[in-house]
Amino acid sequence: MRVLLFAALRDAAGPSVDVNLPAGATVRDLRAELARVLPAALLARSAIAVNHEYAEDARAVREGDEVAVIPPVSGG
Amino acid sequence: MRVLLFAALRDAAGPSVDVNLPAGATVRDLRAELARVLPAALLARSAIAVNHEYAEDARAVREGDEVAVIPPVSGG
Amino acid sequence: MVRLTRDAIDFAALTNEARHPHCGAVALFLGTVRDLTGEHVTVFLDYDAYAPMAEKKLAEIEATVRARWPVREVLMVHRLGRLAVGDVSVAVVVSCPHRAEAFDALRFAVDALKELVPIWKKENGPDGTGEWVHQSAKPGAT
Amino acid sequence: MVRLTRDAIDFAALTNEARHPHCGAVALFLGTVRDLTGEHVTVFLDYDAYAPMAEKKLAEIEATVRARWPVREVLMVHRLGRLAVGDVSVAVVVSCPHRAEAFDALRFAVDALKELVPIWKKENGPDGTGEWVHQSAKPGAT
Repeated sequence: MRVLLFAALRDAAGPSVDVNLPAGATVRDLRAELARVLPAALLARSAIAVNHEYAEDARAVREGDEVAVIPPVSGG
Repeated sequence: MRVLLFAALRDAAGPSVDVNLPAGATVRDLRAELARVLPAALLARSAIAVNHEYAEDARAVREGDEVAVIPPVSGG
Repeated sequence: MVRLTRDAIDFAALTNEARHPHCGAVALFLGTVRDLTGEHVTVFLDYDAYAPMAEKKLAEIEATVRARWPVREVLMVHRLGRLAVGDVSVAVVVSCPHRAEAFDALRFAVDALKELVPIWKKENGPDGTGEWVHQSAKPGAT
Repeated sequence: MVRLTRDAIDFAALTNEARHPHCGAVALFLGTVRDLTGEHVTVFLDYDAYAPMAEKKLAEIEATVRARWPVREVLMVHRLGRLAVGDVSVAVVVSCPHRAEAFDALRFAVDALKELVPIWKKENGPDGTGEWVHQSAKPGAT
């Protein structure tokens, strides 16, 4: 599964990373995989978005979902 | 003493009214005189300004002061 | 800067005047002439002021805003005379380093203006009648 | 109306777009690029967004504002790309019958935008270094 990255995470690891998730995986499982390849401190302060919506840890992640890591925002 | 009027009070009694006040008179005395010539209900809801400042009833009013009746304002 | 004017208010110029490199936040309020107040239809408004006192009160409000918040600019302009529906009657703009200050300062300035500045409006309806608006409480601190 | 743009924001046109005969109050917020953040000097900013989600979140904020307050218009435009000191990065404008609603709606919209919309800025200093700003808490409702 491809996961989109932005801002400092993009500088650290590129515009996206690919992670392998088993069927039935959740956002929590995704975070565990991402922790292997992304800076842990910033990942911990980041949200996960699934299909353009902030997702809780218990949410299922399925093939075909658009998944992104959202570091603390600074628009405005 | 000439007292400036505005808005509905001006429509009722003209741009100013002249009142006679004894030496040592206060805003309270002025109000009593004005009550003879101005609509009482609106006067009661109006402030008195002395030299461009809202004045309390106990304030002295002297010859040479610029005095005005300020009905409820509606700017903005 | 505070001003009474009989000309149309150029709010874009005022807003640009308030912008500053040290300020991340600019907040503008426009009062515009409403066609309806409850059931009451307004065709045009006449604004009158006790001008010297109005200017003094506006300047006092500017000074209070500057004392309470780190504003760079606070600009208040009120129009007088006859205004049509939709016209801008008042513009207030503030600039501050951060947005919370700008929101607080703007709201204070507009509320104080509406409470303290001796300006009155007469609502003129479609039947040719006009009525001065004296809805607020007795003005001033007393 | 919500929009992301790489062009300069015409806040005067947006404000005029929000004006309406039924509305006595128009309130505008401009975010502008500040030259100083504490001791930190900024020469220019780069704004990036997760565009489809940012547009969705902006539209949700507009819908929430419309549900909570009697706004006629709520317009939110955020600029992306490289901005110089003093440039307008964001404009939010609301129009309402009365001012209290306009102030509340504007503040809510701006606060929600800063909290929820996936847009990031990189502060670029005079020494050629740049740093993404990630000061706020974890975004979203979680």
